[in-house]
Amino acid sequence: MPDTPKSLTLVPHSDERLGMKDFKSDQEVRWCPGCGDYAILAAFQSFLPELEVPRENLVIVSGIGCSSRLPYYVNSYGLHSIHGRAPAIATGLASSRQDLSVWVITGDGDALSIGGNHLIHALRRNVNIKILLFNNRIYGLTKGQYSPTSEQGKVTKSTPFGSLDTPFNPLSLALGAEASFVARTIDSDRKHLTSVLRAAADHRGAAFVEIYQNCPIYNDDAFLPVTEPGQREHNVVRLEHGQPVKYGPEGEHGLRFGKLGSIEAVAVADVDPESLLVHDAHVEDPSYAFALSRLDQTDFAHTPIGVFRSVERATYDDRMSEQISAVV
Amino acid sequence: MPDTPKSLTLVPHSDERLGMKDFKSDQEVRWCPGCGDYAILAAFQSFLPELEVPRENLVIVSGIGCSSRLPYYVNSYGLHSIHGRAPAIATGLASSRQDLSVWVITGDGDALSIGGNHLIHALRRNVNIKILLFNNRIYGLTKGQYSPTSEQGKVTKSTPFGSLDTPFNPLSLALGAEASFVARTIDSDRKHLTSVLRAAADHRGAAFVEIYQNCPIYNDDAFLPVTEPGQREHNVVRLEHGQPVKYGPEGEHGLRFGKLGSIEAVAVADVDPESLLVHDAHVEDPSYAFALSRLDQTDFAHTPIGVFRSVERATYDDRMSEQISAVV
Amino acid sequence: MTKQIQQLDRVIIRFAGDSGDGMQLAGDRFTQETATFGNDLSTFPNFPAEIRAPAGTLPGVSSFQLHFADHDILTPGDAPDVLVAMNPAALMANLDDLPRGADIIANTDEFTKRNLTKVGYDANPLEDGSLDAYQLHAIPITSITVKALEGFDISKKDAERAKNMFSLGMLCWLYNRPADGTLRFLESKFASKPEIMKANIAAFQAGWNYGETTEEFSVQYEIKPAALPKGNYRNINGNTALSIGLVAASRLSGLPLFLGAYPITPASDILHELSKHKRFGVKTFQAEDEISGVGAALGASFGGALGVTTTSGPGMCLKAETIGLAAAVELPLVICDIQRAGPSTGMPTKTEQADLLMALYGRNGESPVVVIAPSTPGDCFTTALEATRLAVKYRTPVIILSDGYLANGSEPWRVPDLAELPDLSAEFAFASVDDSAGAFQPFKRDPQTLARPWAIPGTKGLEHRIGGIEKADGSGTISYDPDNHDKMVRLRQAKIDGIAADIAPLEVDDPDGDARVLVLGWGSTFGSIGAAIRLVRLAGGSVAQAHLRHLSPFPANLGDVLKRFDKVLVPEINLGQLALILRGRYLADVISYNRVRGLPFRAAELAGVIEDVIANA
Amino acid sequence: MTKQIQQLDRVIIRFAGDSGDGMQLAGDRFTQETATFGNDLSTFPNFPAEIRAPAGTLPGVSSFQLHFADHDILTPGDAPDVLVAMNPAALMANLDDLPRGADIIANTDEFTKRNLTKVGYDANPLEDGSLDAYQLHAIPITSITVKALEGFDISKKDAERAKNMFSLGMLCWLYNRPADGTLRFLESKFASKPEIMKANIAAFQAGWNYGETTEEFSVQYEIKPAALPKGNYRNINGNTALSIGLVAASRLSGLPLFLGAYPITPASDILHELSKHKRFGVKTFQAEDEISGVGAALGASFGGALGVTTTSGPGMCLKAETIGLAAAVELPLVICDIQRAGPSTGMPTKTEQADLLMALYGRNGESPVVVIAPSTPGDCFTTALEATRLAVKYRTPVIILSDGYLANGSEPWRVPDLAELPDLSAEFAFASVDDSAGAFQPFKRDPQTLARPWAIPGTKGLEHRIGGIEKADGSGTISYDPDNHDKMVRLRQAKIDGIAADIAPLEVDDPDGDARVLVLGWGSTFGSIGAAIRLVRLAGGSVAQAHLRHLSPFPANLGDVLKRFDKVLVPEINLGQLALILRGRYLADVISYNRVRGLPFRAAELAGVIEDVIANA
Ligand SMILES: Cc1ncc(C[n+]2csc(CCOP(=O)(O)OP(=O)(O)O)c2C)c(N)n1
Ligand SMILES: Cc1ncc(C[n+]2csc(CCOP(=O)(O)OP(=O)(O)O)c2C)c(N)n1
Ligand code: SF4
Ligand code: SF4
Ligand SMILES: [Mg+2]
Ligand SMILES: [Mg+2]
Repeated sequence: MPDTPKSLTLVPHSDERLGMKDFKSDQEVRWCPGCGDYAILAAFQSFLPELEVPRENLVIVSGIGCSSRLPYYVNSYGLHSIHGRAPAIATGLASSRQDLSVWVITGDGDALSIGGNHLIHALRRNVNIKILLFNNRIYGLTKGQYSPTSEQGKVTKSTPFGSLDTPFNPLSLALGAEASFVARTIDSDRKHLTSVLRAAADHRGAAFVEIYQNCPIYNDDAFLPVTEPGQREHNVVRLEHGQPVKYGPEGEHGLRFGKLGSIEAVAVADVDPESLLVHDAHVEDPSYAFALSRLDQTDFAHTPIGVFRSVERATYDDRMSEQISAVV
Repeated sequence: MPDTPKSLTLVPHSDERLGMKDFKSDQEVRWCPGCGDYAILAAFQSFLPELEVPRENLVIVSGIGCSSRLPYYVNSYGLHSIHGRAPAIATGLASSRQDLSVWVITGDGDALSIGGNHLIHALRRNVNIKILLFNNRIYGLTKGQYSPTSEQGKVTKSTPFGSLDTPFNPLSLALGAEASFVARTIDSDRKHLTSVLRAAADHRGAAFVEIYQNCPIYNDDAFLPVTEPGQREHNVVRLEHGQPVKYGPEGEHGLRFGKLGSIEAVAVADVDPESLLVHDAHVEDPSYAFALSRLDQTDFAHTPIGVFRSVERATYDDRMSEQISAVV
Repeated sequence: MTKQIQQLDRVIIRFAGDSGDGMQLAGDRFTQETATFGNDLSTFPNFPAEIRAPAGTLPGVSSFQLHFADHDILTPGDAPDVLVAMNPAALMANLDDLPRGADIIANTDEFTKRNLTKVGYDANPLEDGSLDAYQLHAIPITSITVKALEGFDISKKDAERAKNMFSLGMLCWLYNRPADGTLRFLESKFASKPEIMKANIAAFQAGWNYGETTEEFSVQYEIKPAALPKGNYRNINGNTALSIGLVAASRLSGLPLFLGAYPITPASDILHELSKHKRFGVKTFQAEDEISGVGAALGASFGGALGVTTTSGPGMCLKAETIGLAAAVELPLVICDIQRAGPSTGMPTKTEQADLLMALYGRNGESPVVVIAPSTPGDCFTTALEATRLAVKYRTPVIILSDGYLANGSEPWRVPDLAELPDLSAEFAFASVDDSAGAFQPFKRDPQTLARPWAIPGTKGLEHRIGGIEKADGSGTISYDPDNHDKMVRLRQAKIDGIAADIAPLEVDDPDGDARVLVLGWGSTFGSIGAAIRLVRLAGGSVAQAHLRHLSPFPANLGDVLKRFDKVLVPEINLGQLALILRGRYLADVISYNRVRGLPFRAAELAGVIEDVIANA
Repeated sequence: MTKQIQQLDRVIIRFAGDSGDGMQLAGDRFTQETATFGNDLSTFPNFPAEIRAPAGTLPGVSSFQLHFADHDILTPGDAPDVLVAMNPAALMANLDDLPRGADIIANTDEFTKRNLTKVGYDANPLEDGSLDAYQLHAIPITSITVKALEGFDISKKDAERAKNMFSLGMLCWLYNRPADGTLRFLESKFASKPEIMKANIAAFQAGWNYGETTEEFSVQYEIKPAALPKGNYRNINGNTALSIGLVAASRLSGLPLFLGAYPITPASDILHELSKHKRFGVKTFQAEDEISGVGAALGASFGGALGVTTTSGPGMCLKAETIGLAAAVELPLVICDIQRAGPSTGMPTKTEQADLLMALYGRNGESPVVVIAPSTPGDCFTTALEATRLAVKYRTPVIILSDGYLANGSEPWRVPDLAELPDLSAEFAFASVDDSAGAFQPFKRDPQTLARPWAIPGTKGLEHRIGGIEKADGSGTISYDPDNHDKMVRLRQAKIDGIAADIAPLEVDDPDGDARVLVLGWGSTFGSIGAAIRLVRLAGGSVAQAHLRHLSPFPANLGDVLKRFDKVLVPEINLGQLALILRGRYLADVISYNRVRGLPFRAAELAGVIEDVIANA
């Protein structure tokens, strides 16, 4: 990267040229064959050298879950903590050690079920941590109960007659919690995944990244519409700041504001080009990003991925240090 | 009320004519002189007879806080539980006893700090409970620490140099958590407060009501701009379903959608009347209500009160019973 | 060819392979057949915490041990007579447990250079004679299976997957197990994939025929059914027994069952099981966390339901505050802690008894609760009834301490009919207006039980408010009066202590009546202690056994029992938690024996310890 | 008029009134003056949990007791010599504690029919002779104050509010206290409201003059300064001492202090105090809940800070799981539990010692930690240093058990200079590459301390991963090996047990050396036990005293100490929690004495108990 990613301005710069292998630990990876976590781990490990941060200044904190095993596989400092508490632990670490690059690895159960409170508070405080939520819409490690992101009516071990609850939309929840950076990407799209990690690292403050992750064992093909060639071209809406939002094999679809602040999908041909959305990730008011987050509510008919929102806001840890340096 | 409020269709109807005094318990009220809780309690007690529900079928569950003392003062069944857990406890009670009218009384610390996770999950599940959040933007019972709704930079016992965090906007958070009913009202406006309680009772599912509550001891005049005669006329925006949104002493101000889904305040005179907002609490997409909730972010310049959102969605407890009756 | 048939009175077999090899399934099927056949049995599934631990590695080994006999037995056994090793890792991980002369059935296909080195074998043990002390049956199980399934239109992968059915078929032949159950099972399991179904059935039969037709096994074994007391038996594991017990308790008490739970190993299966029982009106709530799970259960109890929550160690920590509230508001609540190896996350799939002190004391202030523990998988049913009885009668939280060994281990269990079970509805009554002369007093206690009235919403005239703040004796209104607090603290304790008069006294098994050493245990160690005692007695030693179901309060006669013996040995899968309390309560100099290995005790090992104690007594 | 001056060696005064009457402030000011004057002193603030309990009611009464003397004293005293009763409720609530002949200063203005009936007086005790046994001073405090402030342009309400300053002035005169401090205090407190400031000062002076000029008080008292060891003293309460102690520990260890805390009575003041100390680089994080507070503290510890969390009972429950994680990953962590009356919410502003067993055992699995308790407000400072020393040296969570009585009670405390304090930085060192031959082993223990290396992020070459899953001894990688688990469970316990060799042995105070009875206490009961012992010895009784600071592990000599005495009495403000452990650990038949009233023991009451024990010894 040309100049230092914004989240790393207080982190030492590494002059050794590190490669992907430098970030592989000696531990045997213990996920099921075909688990989406492998792809995410690989993308993450090959991205890390880009940060040009010494390995010893990188810390990965996780909770409990299949996804939360990731720290064991990255050759950096790591803390595999307890279920749901990683954001709280990372908050203490990041605000007492600004010379570290702190990443939180979590799952949909870890972050949104038991850990929901720590997550929303970490986002509101805007602590300088990067939160990667591996959303497989299921509890993997405990062998397949429904999660807060499972679609309603989901039949699982714990819901043989179908689940009753309306799922969370992780992005809507994060935006409702005053998140300053909110993005979504997909395990199988390495290039896009990497670009989102890059953007997250370049955000000073709490970055929230939802990663669609396939669990072949307990929730296989949960994201087929956005991963399967032939379907994904029609369903995936790639957001790029400053770019008009077009999607579909020939970019024949677009988005525009409908009535009362909701965003609707339209055929580019049918509408006044002026009315089409040009993506702006930097608008202060989260209402826009929120409206975007509602697009894939029901099915995956049009699912935006990329950086929904990225606005600058003083971080909790920076403010904390300022108060101290102000008096000493 | 003409016909049974929707939240009470499974609750027995009371034929005795109950009055406000019937809902007063023999316990001495223990709040500070001038506390906004008195006004809310009075409004609540005088509203309850309207429900025409037998006292014994009314249950009030609260957490811990000054506000959470309320159950002791209402002559019904009451459970003054532990800090932050009322929504969870009420969920068990409401889903196992649909013949009860269950109300949760909570504070900004109780509901949004320690209890944040239970709150957002109760809303997402849409359990048939009515949640009244007394927001005084401070921790009262523990004698004045800042809360998740305190404005940034707030100087309190625990933040002598000013608080660091961006506060939650309770309504934005609730909307991000898939709430089906979201409203806001003010302790001192008895008439409006009552109308909102009425609307909440008429909603089948989780109703989330933020009540601005003044704490004269630790956070006096926190809501002056919307309570003080002379100021409130300019700042309070009353939302009524189906009505054009106008406010200001002569209704000279209105709201309309600005760019990228955000709502802006305008002078009615200056704009095309067509562009002015007509409030619709029933739109499925929460983006509209969310945009409304962002209006008072910074100051109280234009603060909507009333029912932001009220949409019908099957409740958790109804679905639970259906699954059972389906097999028995 | 016909083969000679040899009678055995008991056999221990262990299936071992990769997590992916389907050993748990094979073991479970063999167990079901054995149960139907009528042997007494005891099982011990032992698997890694990972969904799929890395193939071919030691941490990846998953095993299932079954002990079955023509007489009653107490444990899955220490040393397998037969080991099925599907790969080198499985052999290495389990060989130490094998007695000389045991049969080893090894899947030669997996003993490749790569797999061997992966676990550190530099030579192939199947060939280097290192297994000469055993009966080795080296069989290319995978390739035979694949060959046998050539006819089917299924993927090679699926064909290979069927190798566990081949092994199962082989062992079913070897031990003369019926096959119909397994065939029916496969038919329903793969109903949606008929080809796979047929293939698996074929693999099973191939295994059976392999045993029958090849020279590999010269003898076939027969183990006569055990003479168990009359009745309709089913093989059941502890979590299922606990679940059914809770459903029965709900029906016997007339209280609707409400479960609030958050998944956690090894407790999740109770949530899974109970969520099936909608027809009994059971309501299961998968909460956002453990705090919400127990909170919802307490809310349901307040409303007059049988509120239950289930969890394991880490989750228990999170429930502490709410259990304290339940103790303070004195409402019924059943908390099931399926213990696992700790501290912290520990070893989720391994067993331990180290949550006892937390169950007794893990809350702020003086907040006594009832604590009981089942002793066998089947006993989890009875324990659920007892927990419910005490919870509703005394309006108190009751903690059930089961563990991973009971949860997943199974044994034949006589299905009782409701008629013979206690009528729990007779143990309590909701308060009604006439109970209360004048103003209702939510903390006016029953002089007998010291329980306060359970007045549920909907009851006219009993409207009241309760909470976690100290309450005035009787009226229950908030009180900061110093003497009232002291009184309430003692009343809450007295209520729990008083229950000692309402529970079975501790029974001592001392056939000769002259034993000077008592072995006292609690919970899941019942089987291994019992088996050890049998060994000691067989060897002519005289020793008494007693086992505690009630840990708070203790049975009234416990103190006397302890006095009656020169030495009391207390084996626990922790560092001596029960022992500490026994010493503190009764000043009895009990001897602690502790092994905290995440595994049940070995009977032989315990027997040795007991003999030492006897020797020094 | 000049008045006669009478010398006293000690006085106990109690200010009592409505929560709104400013009694805490008056008491606190009097205390500060007394501290400056140089008496030894001990205070006991006692107030309701409500911010403003209902005016004129018994639950609404707030009192402040101060015991000061010309010699060293140990407690706030049992029986006040002077009671200031601002209303009938205050009189009724406190009268029982008064010895005959005590002075009662009553604010007649508040003894109205309405206020009298509110608390159930049917006659006015100031007039019906029921107080004849006391020295009654019936003074219309409110009206005099209002009158005295007529000149000021303030509301009647504000004028009335100043009545506490009038009372304070009166007592300051009566006991010859300096006034400058109070005047300076009022000037700064009301700096923004000059008129109110002047009025309060005037009220204070009016009270002073009232004492001097009226006939009300015939004598004025003088209590000479106490001969305390040389040094610079300040009056300090337990929470402040603990806070300063933590700041000192941070500087002495060279570790930045990070506090993660969620407010809760009576612990909140530590958060408040520490949040002021930005200049020492102290970082305070008001978390969203207790779990986050301790989690953040642990995260900071992982990063090489002195991670601290503060709470009280209900919050402790919520921290259990994370404390277990800290014990499993073996990182330093200081947890302060300022105990309050439980169970559940209990009585938040009242004191208790009932969290001991939770601190010792309130986590899943075998998760031993260090537990220590301060004995006086000032001792909270020392305890903070000791907690830090053990936490950083042994990489372990350390729980400090303070309580509401220590937290709010105060005593004169000699301010140490850093030079005389232990150099904590010498107790530990962060791991650096050269420590580790070959690959870094995060669980390779120091043979001496059994502590594992504390390798903090940023240290090149020591990158490692740790977590709550069981770890292989040495390498620290995930391990489910049965024997490794048993070994690790024992190692974690051995590490904590080993600390016994590194702490001060238990000291026994037995002046005559012939005592056959030992009184053994822990924590905040030190003062009342000590005072009781003095009474007993004054009466010629011979008794020994010992007080435990370390509760896990116990001092190495504890067992021997217990053996040396015929009888050991263990007074606790719980139902006998320490006693249970002493009996369990040492089979010592100790005698429990328990009063769980939310208040400290009365010395006289304890003395009686001790004498009974001696009599039966
Ligand atoms: C306190 C506590 N409660 C419950 C568990 C059991 N548990 C472990 S992981 C998990 C959920 C995992 O789901 P998710 O976070 O989505 O991770 P995934 O395995 O799907 O990657 C649960 C319930 C635990 N370890 N600790
Ligand atoms: C587990 C636990 N943690 C902390 C507390 C202390 N506490 C009681 S109420 C409260 C916050 C009150 O604030 P809020 O919910 O806004 O209620 P308010 O008093 O302002 O009405 C806190 C921190 C507690 N009682 N229990
Ligand atoms: S269970 Fe699912 S998420 Fe977990 S490792 Fe296996 S495939 Fe991945
Ligand atoms: S502290 Fe504030 S919120 Fe609490 S009772 Fe007093 S005025 Fe009301
Ligand atoms: Mg998941
Ligand atoms: Mg508040």
